[in-house]
Amino acid sequence: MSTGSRHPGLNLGEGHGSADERAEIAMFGFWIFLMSDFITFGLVFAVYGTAMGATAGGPTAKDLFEFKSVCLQTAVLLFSSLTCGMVSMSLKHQHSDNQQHSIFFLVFWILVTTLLGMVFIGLEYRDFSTMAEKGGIPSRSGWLTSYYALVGLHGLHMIAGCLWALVLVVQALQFGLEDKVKTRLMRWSLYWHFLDIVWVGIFSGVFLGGFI
Amino acid sequence: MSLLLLIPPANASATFLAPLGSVAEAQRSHLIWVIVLTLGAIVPVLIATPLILWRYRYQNKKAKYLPSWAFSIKLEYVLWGLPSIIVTALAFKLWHSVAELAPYRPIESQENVAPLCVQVVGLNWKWLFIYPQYNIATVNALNLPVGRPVSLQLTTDTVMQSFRISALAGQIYAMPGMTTQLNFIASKKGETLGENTQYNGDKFAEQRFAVKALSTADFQQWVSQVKDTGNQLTAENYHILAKPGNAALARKQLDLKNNEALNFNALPAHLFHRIVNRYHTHSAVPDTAQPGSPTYEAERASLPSLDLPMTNFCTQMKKELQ
Amino acid sequence: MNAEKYNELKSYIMGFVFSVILTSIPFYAVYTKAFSPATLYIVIAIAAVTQIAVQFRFFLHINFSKQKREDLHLILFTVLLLIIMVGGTLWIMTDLSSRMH
Amino acid sequence: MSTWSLTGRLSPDVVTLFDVFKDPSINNAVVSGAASTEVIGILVAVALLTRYRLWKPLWEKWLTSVDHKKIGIMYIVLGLVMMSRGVIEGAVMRAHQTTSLGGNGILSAHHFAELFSTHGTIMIFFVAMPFIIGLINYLVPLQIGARDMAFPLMNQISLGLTTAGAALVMISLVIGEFETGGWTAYPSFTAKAFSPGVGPDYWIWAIAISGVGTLLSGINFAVTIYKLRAPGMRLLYMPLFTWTTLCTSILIIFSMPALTVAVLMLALDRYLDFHFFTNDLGGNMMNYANLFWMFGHPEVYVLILPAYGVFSETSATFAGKRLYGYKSLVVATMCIAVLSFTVWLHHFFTMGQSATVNAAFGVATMLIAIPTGVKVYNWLATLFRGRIRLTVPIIYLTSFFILFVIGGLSGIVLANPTIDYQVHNSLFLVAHFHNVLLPGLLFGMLSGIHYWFPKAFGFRLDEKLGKITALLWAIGFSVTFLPLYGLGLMGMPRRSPSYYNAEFEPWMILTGFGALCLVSAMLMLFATFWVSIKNRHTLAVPHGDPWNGRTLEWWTPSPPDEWNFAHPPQISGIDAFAYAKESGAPYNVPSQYHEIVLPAPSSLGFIFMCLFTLLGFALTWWIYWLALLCGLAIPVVLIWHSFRAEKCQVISAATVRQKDSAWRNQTQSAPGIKRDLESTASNKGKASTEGAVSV
Ligand code: HEO
Ligand code: HEM
Ligand SMILES: [Cu+2]
Repeated sequence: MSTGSRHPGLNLGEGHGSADERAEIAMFGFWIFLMSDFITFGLVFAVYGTAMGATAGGPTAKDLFEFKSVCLQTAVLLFSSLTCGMVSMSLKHQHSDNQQHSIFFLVFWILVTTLLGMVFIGLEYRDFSTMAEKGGIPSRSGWLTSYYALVGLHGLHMIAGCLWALVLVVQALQFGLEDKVKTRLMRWSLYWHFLDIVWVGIFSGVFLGGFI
Repeated sequence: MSLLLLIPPANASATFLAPLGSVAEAQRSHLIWVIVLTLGAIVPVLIATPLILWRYRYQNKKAKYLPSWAFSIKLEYVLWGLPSIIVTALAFKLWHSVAELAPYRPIESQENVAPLCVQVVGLNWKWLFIYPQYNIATVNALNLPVGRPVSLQLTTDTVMQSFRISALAGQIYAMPGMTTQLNFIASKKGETLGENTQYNGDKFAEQRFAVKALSTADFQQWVSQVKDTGNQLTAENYHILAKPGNAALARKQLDLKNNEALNFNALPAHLFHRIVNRYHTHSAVPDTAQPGSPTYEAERASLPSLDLPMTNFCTQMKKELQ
Repeated sequence: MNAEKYNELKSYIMGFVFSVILTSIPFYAVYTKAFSPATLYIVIAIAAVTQIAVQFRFFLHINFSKQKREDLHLILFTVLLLIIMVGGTLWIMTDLSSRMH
Repeated sequence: MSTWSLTGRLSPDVVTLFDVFKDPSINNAVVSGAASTEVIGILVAVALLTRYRLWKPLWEKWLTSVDHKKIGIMYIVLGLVMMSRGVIEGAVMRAHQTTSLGGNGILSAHHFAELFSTHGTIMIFFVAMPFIIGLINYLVPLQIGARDMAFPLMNQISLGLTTAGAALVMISLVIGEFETGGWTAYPSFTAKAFSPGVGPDYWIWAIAISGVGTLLSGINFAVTIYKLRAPGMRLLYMPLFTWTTLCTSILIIFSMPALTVAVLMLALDRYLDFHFFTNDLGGNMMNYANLFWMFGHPEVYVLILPAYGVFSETSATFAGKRLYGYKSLVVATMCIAVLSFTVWLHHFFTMGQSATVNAAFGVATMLIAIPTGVKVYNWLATLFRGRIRLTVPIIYLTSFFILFVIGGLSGIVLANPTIDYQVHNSLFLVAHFHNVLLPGLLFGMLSGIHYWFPKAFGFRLDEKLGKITALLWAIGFSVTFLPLYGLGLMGMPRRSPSYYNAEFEPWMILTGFGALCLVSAMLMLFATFWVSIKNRHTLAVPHGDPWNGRTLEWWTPSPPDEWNFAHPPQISGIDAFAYAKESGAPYNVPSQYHEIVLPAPSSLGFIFMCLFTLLGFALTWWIYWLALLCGLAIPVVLIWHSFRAEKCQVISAATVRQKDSAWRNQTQSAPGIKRDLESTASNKGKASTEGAVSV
């Protein structure tokens, strides 16, 4: 593979040598996986769309959703996208003179991003429990069922993303910036950005749509 | 071989190949059209395959051998063109027939009589037919007057089923809490069979019913006979009827005689709508209250009261010639 | 700071700023009920689609450059299928449910 | 969900082995017979492995291998094992229906329902899929001149997950029961209220787990084809089988999510009291049908496209000619792939939607006939002006031509909603899909196995037995399934445990005989393997090119070295090997060899197989502590693995040189064989340039 034909999107650059070569295949594979996952979200979304009227006399969006909390979650996640960008930046443009230094920045940004992710999960958990208190549990109606499936699916992805990040922090500290750590970090940041994009769909379609 | 089988056997009665009404007849003629058109693209393959194999067999050194011949633009036009033309023709026919034979579309009849309206409830494993215009109901027996359009409205009180009367109309799904429609007309007297085609448990194959297309007079007579001699269909009786089992079991549980027809005359008001609305009461229907569930307990089940919204199908047909 | 690094940093920050704006508009509009419901839906939809495009462009660096376009093709193909599947589902299911009562 | 006991729903009486003693009947004899056959089969296998001390080689050479060729072979073996169960089940159903006029029959209705459900599930997910994925695994890296798949370890995990799914279906034969709602498992019949037993749960976890494996395979194939082609091999130089693989992978990648979503939603309904598809509280079973077929329809093209690929390869090879209309075939394949995402509604034309919706999807369905027709015509044009050798693959191809078009015709018939109102859910439909699945998919796979067998094992399969096998399949198919068209039109519904129309009976008996014929075809297939293994020395083709092949895989010894190609071949057109043979000396020994790095064997796939089988079993039987344990163990194993140093095997340049040059030297000096001696013992795998094929 000649270096002139790198794929667009997140990448490392020629300076990274073999890691850059490996990223070509790994990233493309991961892109495909994400697109498949995109379809998954799309389908759950479509089911949500068909179930919007199926409240079966139970609580509705207006009874259950909390505007402030959704605002906060969105802000947190959006901010984490920026910090995730910083992870890619510190990965790609390492301080050539000081390995320790590079790793420090890298780990710092991963931890900040993960922390924001956890705050998001915490807020979501709080939403779920206040909803449940008001009788908004998944078994109450077709609409709630698909609400929990869609938002919960995103939440589970977020949890996996946080776990993954923590594992990568340990690996970055243990192995330094080995090729495999680099390509994994790149896939992780792709994943993180992707989850934010999905969230844009969710806050628009589910929450803002629900408030109207 | 399969083509030979398309010719209906003399006494095949429960198939649209021996239609009793205009819908099934149109379906049959559409089938023949489609087969003929499609054969236009397929027969060349059936002919060419043996010819080519024989002519260009390895041993035949006389046949032309062009190992690097791999493309011809003229041939390409034919190879893409032929199926495209045939598919265009097929698509054209398809579009028209689908609109024309749509199952929800009411049938127009020459005599301008109001359609016979029948409400169909799929149960495990039998069919309940409600004739709201006459306030009678039957199990596994659908009687119709010849020449009068029939409008069916269907639901089930268990899992999804598919209601089919092949010789008259084909099939449509019936689902709990929902209603579908099927319209047709019988154009000649005769008997045929209807059934469920969507597997729904052990006695699936027994979920069949007799269909009789009668003269108007015979039909009227049958109606009055049911009115006179039928049994009461109370709510309790309905719950027993809804229990999983075939018609024979229902007969036994309702204390009827062995061969007695399951005919009913006094019905709970708006039975059909209450069955549909069973699944729209805004509270969960426990398994024990779901007919068709192995854990169903007839005593626990109830039909919703009438304060739920009702579907309006058939109401406009109520102004019936009683 | 080398030029590439600078450009990338700029990209992330621009993406962030655009996203903040594109998020605020619909949130604000819904919060204040600034428009009629129909208009609100349209505003939300436009803002969402734009924001998704913005994030692809600025966070994931997907663009129309002359490099190999595999990723872009993949994304566009996915979007096509999403439209077919999600659109088809909504079409079929609304048609069905309007005929079931 | 209420019970949290140590053994969940398990109890001694769920074991079906002894049903026949508890309550003797033919039905229970079949139940217990099947269960004990399975148990005895496993015991015999264990005994044989122990007796011949094969555990170690099995583990070291196969189960831990990440070599795409070995993984491919294991997939096909899995498919063959499952096929023997599936075909027998088909025959048992046929036997039942020959006796079930008027209500009874040798089996209980419930057992019959389990049979069509397991048969359909097994045939689609654990026979057809392993066959195509196995063949693809074996071939694609060879055909594009790659060393392995893009993600060899993930490939092994895919196999592990598919096997776990198959294992769950097999376990259900002995412990508990299987689902009874068919391979489509429509709710609300499969909802908790109506099927409270373990059957649907076995189905759910088998499908969900193997589905993940399949998705990973699809990703692997697509990346391999995009990124690992030999230097110079443009997309439009790829062999057609590789093209069909690419399209199949695209279908897998984008359609599997629909299945996963549908199945997991059904699971949520059953386990956590969700209301996706329930009758009450706003559930809607129509959503399930919609989701299922958004997967289900692309799935049938996932199955057929690789078969089309095989036919493209064999028709060119055995006609001794270039493939006619290469680009046309590529375009047609792409058209089929894209169109197949736009037609799913044709599986539920009768659900009640409006005429416009039905007509739109009906027309979209018919459009697929155009590219399919182009393909069929192109294969015929490939044979035209060729020198056709009537070998086993050509017999399969001929049967395909004649029989598949009938299946296509009935597909067109079904694509008309007007007619589908009549024949939906009838035996006409059953005839249609067996008509495309056997002559299309199965014949494609069997001819592929016959064609590439010498590549994989170094010796050819017996031609004569192979021909008998092929003819038996073709005849058996015709007798078994063509009458079903008639029965369907006469009104017999599918999945009928019994029937009441005496006219059906003679036809039922006829198709019963057909099923016997199909069982003997399968036995003959195994006999072909057996006899060929015994005669492997006379049938050996070590030089690697027994059929005068055209594509890269034939440019390797048979079986190929672990590293496939010592040097990645330089490609400058389609049919690279045919070109090389024509333009001189394909077997010249290169002057330089380099060391080769291959991934080391791993036990990860096997561990995953065990963990996922256990997980599925635990979930099915509500043994939640075990499910939790497995559910934790899976990520833990993954993380643990990610901390381990990546291990590689390094093969020295000297070793590579020794093996590769030995093969080249021997082949160079071996006599080339003319095509009329192809099926004789003198065919050692080097083709003479007679009938050389200009490119
Ligand atoms: C490998 C599997 C496979 C393949 C290749 C096909 C191919 C086709 N199928 Fe079939 N199918 C398959 C497997 C199934 N189908 C099913 C069900 C099914 C149904 C639903 C019926 C119902 O439920 O009521 C329809 C409408 C079709 C249509 C078609 C069409 C139009 C094609 C076309 O692709 C065929 C194209 C081929 C043709 C036409 C022959 C060659 C063409 C020539 C020679 C020239 C050109 C022809 C013309 C111009 C007409 N299929 C089911 C049922 C599932 C279930 O319910 O359990 C299965 C498993
Ligand atoms: C080889 C001999 C085979 C025999 C004798 C056979 C027989 C049968 C029978 C009797 C049925 C039930 C029909 C009914 O519903 O009434 C059936 C269903 C089915 N078969 Fe086969 N079959 C065979 C091969 C195959 C193959 C190779 C495949 C797929 C690759 C296959 C796929 C299916 C499927 C998907 C069903 C539908 C199951 C369902 O209803 O859910 N069969 N088969
Ligand atoms: Cu289909």
